[in-house]
Amino acid sequence: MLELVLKRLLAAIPVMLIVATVVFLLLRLAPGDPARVMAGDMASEETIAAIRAEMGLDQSIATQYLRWMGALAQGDLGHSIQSKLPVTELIKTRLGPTFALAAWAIGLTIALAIPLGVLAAWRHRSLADRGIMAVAVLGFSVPVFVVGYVLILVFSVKLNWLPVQGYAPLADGLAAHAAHMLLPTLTLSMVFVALITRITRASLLDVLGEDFVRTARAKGVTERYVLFRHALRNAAIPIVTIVGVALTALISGVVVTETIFNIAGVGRLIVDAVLARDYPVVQGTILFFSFIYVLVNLLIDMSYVLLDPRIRY
Amino acid sequence: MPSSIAPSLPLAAPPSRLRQGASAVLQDPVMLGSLVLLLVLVAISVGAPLLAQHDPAALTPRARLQPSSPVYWLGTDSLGRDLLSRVLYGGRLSITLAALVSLISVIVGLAIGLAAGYFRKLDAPVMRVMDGVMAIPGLLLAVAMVSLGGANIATMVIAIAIPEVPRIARLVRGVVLSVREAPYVEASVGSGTPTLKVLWRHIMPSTINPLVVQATFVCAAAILTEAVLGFLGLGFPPEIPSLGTIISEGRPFFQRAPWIVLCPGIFLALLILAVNMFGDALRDRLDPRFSRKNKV
Amino acid sequence: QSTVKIVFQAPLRVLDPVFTNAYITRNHAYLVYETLFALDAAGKPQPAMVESWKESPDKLSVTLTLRKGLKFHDGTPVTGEDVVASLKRWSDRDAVGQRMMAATAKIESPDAATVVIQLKQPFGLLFEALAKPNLPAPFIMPKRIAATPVSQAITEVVGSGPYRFVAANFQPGVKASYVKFADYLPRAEPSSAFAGGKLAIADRIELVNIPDSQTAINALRNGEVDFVEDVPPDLMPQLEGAKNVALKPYGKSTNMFTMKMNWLQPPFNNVKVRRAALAALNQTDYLDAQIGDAKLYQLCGAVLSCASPYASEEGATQTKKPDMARAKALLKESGYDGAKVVILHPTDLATLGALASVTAQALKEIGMNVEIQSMDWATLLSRYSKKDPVAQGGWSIFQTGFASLDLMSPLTNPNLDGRGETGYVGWAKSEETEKLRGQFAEESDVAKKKQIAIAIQKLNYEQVLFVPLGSYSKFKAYNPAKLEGMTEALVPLFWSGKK
Amino acid sequence: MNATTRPASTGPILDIRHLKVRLPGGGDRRYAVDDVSLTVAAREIVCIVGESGSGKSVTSSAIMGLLPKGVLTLESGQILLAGRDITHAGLDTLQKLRGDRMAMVFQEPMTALNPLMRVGEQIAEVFEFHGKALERDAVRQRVLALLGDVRLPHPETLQHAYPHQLSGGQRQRVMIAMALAMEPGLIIADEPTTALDVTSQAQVLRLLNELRGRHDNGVLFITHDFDVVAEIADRVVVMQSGRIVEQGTAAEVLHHPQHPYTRQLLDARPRGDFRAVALQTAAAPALEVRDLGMRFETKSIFQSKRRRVDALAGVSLQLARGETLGIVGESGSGKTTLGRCLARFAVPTSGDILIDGAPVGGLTGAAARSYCKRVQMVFQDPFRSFNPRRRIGLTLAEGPLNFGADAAEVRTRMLKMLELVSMDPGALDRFPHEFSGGQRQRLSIARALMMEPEILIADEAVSALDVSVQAQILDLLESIRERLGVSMVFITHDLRVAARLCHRIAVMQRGQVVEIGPAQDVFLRPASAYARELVAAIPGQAAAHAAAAQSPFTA
Ligand SMILES: Nc1ncnc2c1ncn2[C@@H]1O[C@H](COP(=O)(O)OP(=O)(O)OP(=O)(O)O)[C@@H](O)[C@H]1O
Ligand SMILES: Nc1ncnc2c1ncn2[C@@H]1O[C@H](COP(=O)(O)OP(=O)(O)OP(=O)(O)O)[C@@H](O)[C@H]1O
Ligand SMILES: [Mg+2]
Ligand SMILES: [Mg+2]
Ligand code: NI
Repeated sequence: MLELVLKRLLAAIPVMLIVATVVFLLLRLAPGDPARVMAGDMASEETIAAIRAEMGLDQSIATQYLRWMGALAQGDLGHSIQSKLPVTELIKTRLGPTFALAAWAIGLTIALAIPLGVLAAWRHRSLADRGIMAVAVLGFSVPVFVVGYVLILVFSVKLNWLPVQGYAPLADGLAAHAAHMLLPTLTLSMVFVALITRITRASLLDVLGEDFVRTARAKGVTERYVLFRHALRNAAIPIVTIVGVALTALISGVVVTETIFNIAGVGRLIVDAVLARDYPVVQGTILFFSFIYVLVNLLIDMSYVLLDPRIRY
Repeated sequence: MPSSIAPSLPLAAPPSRLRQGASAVLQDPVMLGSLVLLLVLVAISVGAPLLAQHDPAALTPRARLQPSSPVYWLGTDSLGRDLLSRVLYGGRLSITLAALVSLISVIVGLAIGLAAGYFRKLDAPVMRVMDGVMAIPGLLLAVAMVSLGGANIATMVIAIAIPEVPRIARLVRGVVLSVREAPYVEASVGSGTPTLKVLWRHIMPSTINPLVVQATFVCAAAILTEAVLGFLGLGFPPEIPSLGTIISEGRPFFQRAPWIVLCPGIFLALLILAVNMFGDALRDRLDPRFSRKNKV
Repeated sequence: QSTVKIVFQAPLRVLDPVFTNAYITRNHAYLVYETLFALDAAGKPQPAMVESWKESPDKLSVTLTLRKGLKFHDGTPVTGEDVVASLKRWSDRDAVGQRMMAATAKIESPDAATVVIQLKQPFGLLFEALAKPNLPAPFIMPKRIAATPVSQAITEVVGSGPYRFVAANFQPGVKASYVKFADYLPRAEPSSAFAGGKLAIADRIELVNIPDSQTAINALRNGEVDFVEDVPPDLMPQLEGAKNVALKPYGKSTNMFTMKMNWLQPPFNNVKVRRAALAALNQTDYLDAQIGDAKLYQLCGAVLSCASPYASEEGATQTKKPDMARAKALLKESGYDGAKVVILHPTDLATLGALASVTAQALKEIGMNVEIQSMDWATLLSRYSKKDPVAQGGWSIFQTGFASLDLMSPLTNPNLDGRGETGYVGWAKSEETEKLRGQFAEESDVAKKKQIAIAIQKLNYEQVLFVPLGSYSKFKAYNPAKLEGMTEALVPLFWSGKK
Repeated sequence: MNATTRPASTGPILDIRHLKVRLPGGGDRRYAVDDVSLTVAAREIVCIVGESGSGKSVTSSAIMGLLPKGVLTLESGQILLAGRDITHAGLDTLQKLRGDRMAMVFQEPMTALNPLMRVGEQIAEVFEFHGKALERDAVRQRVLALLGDVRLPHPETLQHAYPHQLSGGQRQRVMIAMALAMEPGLIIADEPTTALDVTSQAQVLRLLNELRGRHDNGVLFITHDFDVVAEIADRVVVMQSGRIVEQGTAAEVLHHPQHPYTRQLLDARPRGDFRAVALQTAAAPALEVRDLGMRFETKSIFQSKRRRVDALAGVSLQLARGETLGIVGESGSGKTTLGRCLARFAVPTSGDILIDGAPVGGLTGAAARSYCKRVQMVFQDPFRSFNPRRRIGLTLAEGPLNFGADAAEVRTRMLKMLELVSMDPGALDRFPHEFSGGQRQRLSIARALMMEPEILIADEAVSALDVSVQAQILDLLESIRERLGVSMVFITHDLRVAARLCHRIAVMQRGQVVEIGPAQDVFLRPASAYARELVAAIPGQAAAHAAAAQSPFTA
């Protein structure tokens, strides 16, 4: 296992290099010029040229790439073009809110989706099953920004129970933190609850027909244990995969939630940076993401081995 | 005495898959219902040019945000465009988008996932590349692609499909890992089945269940991702309405003119509902352990 | 300790008010910096950091004496050296500044309290230039900072204004905070727009960026923030009747939509096609589509915006019902051959989203071959600087919005730039216009200035350098309990005139 | 189990009255179980024998209330457990009874164990639900004791193994241990010894016997092995096509059968005669195994949970062309592993396998494919060797079609094969889970034969078949061997079957071949201690003692 972890972490390096290169190229392919974005729409061409020279953007792409890689090799992600702050610093300050949001959302998702999915599979084709599935379908057919908007309208503006926007770190107290997180979490997790409920149901249905489930029942194991101990674990691989994938989708997909609820997280950081062509920030953030993804996927793969002793790599 | 217990099944040749499929659809009310709904939605979208009484791009700024009226059946949007026509055309675009995105991402993801899961040597390199691809945000792709290819459907499809591919590949690979050692796979290999066929016949079917769920999700996600791109300002150009852009454009008017969000929203929900119900019914059909249940 | 939380329309990232002309940086700069002179509510320059000034009889030498006791936020006193360095940096960048420098022999500081400006030729706009309210503005900062080359954005914020920037709390694009500057000495005069006494309205100002306007409005209604800079017209109905929220325009015609055509490429390199297009346009459509509420917008054909003292409707046709027949005839006469018209459409700026569609519809109606190309603003900015034909990534029509402040003077109004390829995008080449602008700069008589302005406007509609697409009033919304009595100006200013 | 908690009842432990279980459309017949009535009294062992597919397993599932929902439906009849009607008992009631008052050993232990749970945990689970008072330590002790009772080697490490790491017989014994855990009033054992070697089998039978002596258990024992019946049955029930055709005391049924089907069955019992005609030893062996070794190491973070098994240790043998080599031996001695290595399903950790003198390990591409065609395996676990999502017809046809056979021809061959293994042609359109255990085993043989292999490796290929079908299949294999010169590796625990079919026999123990030689020598003059033990443990010995003179195998 340890060997697997080490190998994977080593393998992460080329992945991140490739990602870095692709992102670098994509960014240069995308038209747009940080100098122009910064200087505004009335700056003269000479000014723009001067700024570009100042930022080193007038050099050839190859030179820029090599310079960036060189800095990267020393662990330097560079500085934001716009704010001049170190990219690591920017990511660090933005990470907390995003992780909090993702953690809440994943927590809520698992707490809701798995029991619901199990129930739906267990009562296959019953009213409960159909009901849960219908709600799940609705769950992913309503755009996040509409959900968020309606939630704010009801709970914050009309009822005045919860704040409209902003983020309070845990340090501000659990109550404040939870109050700020509740609506964004609901908004963000809806889609994932729907997805994971459905995948749980689908893969559980696959398993419930197996003989060992019958054996468990023959032992007099209660249904709850049959479902959660025997069936769910055998159905776990797709579920875990989707949870992992959802986690990655979630980290990059929080943008809308962060925008609506004005949470200064990494999602927003990257969107803003893309829109402003703040190259070092985009590159750095994506590198960081790819590292996270490698980690998350490593965890998923490790959980495969733990979940299913038959799996070998 | 039920008559269906024929002494034996016809031996001449098993009924063709098509026929089997068709009869399965007709027997299952859920499947039939969802298929009909899906077809109706597709039909009215495909028939948009015939059904729409207005040009979906024609603005009448003075007639903005009007509620339903004999002229504008579903009212107008914030630029005074006919909502009905826009929803119809938008449905067409969104359905195409969803279909293409899910098709492309499922096919590519499935192929990659099968290969990575089955061939031990490929697993590590392929999955690492997938990890990397996953990290590239769709937004950046959209910006880059739009600038390279213009804001058109091909660009959108690719920009939305690319990040979905590794997700599907992962899912498929996970399932493959857990079935590749199954005795029936061994048995098939042992009877000389070429690897591709083993993958296709014995391994791929086990991935169908989660795949159907994921694919219907991708379908919905494609439409919504496009909407989100619209929300962030990277959607289609204004003359090309899509359900997503209609919804995101209508959001500021949700209190004043809720129909702008609701109409495409309902269309979208019905569409996704139909796809999902059909997917669910299909998977029940595909699984022999359930398919025989209701037959007597 | 009173704290005011404000929401500006964009995220604050670039702090340098000379480097960029972004409105958000301007808003930020007004909290922190001051200029030598400042415009009052009537648009007239008044002394701000300057105590008194003397003009030599030939008007070629101006001696400025700084107010006593002025201090920068880092504690150092404001000196003439600082002023000289600041003016120098500003004039490297700003068009008006460049004109001023062109007329200037030298600027020097004989002693700490004095600055002398030696002109080579009369420059009627000297005080207006020193009071220039829009960016790049001649804000005064310490010499060590002003010494930074203008191609490099400064990151250290040290001004002499009523609020001190708290660098430690700055998170680019997220939040910033300002505290009342204890050593600030307000002038004795009553406050009037940018000029006069500035009494900080709060001990602390916290700037939060809320990217979604809807959320900003909701936060204001919920009492989470106290000030929202820009309320989109479509969201205003939500605030009407809301408790503890005041909604107020910055003034009349504070902003304007504009259209630029590309003079270098077909079809708009042909003045007749430009005229035909102009004839097809109709401001009401733009304003209805983009603003919606007729109470909030004004038809305005003035090239210097209707907020300008020189405003006039001379020559404008687009404010009336368009004469499509005439437009078609003009187009025919021009010999238009169906060349493709590419309209640039920014997807991420909702405030401009509808313009492209309206233009496209009008031009299609007269038979032009129109294509809208959508892209994000950053792409658009790079794209619009391309002079190539449309087939090679060029463009035909670019539309945007301006604050009237930027348009009020023929000198600062970039749309009236007639320098051709070296000028503002669209690359209109009009020597007559340039000549008139030169005259305007030198002229100090108001009546004559007005005449020149009207001549410029006429010329504009003849040659179609740009097309004003209508003005509207920008609205701010705030918590009256905290912010009543804020000084009124076209820009949000967080001080009041009296206690 | 505590005697005071058991309701004092004088009536039978199990009483089934007129049970009818409906089959879904497309099945063999309308009712899987048709009007079955039987009783099992306390301290009684009732054996059900009968045709494969006659409804034995369905009857037992019905008792447990475990018929697959919506597929097989209990149409009428009554099931009473210790006098209490449980035909339509609720889930709660059933949960309390299952495992505690009635337990079942399922026919196919391969699929009946949860693949993701260590076997020890699976047994311990029974106590979790029925022996709540038990301390954790006590549970552990009980689990180890149970594993020891069923003669599993090294219970301390074996309890940490996952099912897939165990041999067929080991899994079966785990199943048995699980059923015996609470020493329930009714034990239903569905062919519990099919994968067990005779010594293990004897131990299991002894265990059941003891149990009913200690507690007043009743046992319903499904088997097709008449020696087992003779040894343990008090009463015998004979089933055919879902009906009971005869029942009575063991002595009555075995010695004075009334029904023709019973007589037919008794006649078909393997006699243990050596039928294989000696071979002309050919020059080159078809297959040769040299010093084969296979070691399994299971990894775990905990030292105590690690297991290292030498499933094969230095196995060498040769298979001549047209020869049938029987492999018998202890359960877990590496028989299946050897078979899998021969069929290239497993890669041995040391040693060589040579086909026609060429090493098998290095085969690639076309050579590997042709090897597939020449060597076919019948799996010990037929259920899982069929793709659950494919109809049987497709699975049967797959192999020949792979090698370019004509579809129509394949179809006729399939029909012929089904006939040979006495299955209905309708089977082609059904899915694997819709068959009985024996039916699947026959289908598995049919699949291997469809390929017309040169070498057939049959792993417990006839263990789940009733004797008449078994006899038929053995005849079939014999005729194929004779006609086509097929070489066979025949893995079995049934020594009588081995004797009947094989030229030579290899006896395996703990991964080694302890004895190899002509069938007669091995059985009549066993050289090694283990072989002697094996022969002595053949069930039905007591009854057959007198006749032992000419052959130890005749009942
Ligand atoms: N799930 C099912 N669907 C359809 N038919 C079934 C199903 N399970 C069993 N059958 C059929 O029911 C009949 C009885 O099966 P059962 O398993 O009871 O046989 P059995 O007596 O146990 O045979 P064997 O000795 O081969 O195990 C068989 O014809 C079988 O094909
Ligand atoms: N995948 C595996 N991992 C670990 N151990 C294994 C594995 N497969 C088999 N074994 C062990 O190898 C030994 C031999 O197993 P094998 O299946 O060859 O026995 P067998 O002779 O076929 O027994 P049976 O008659 O019970 O089927 C057993 O002790 C078993 O526990
Ligand atoms: Mg059976
Ligand atoms: Mg075995
Ligand atoms: Ni007891």
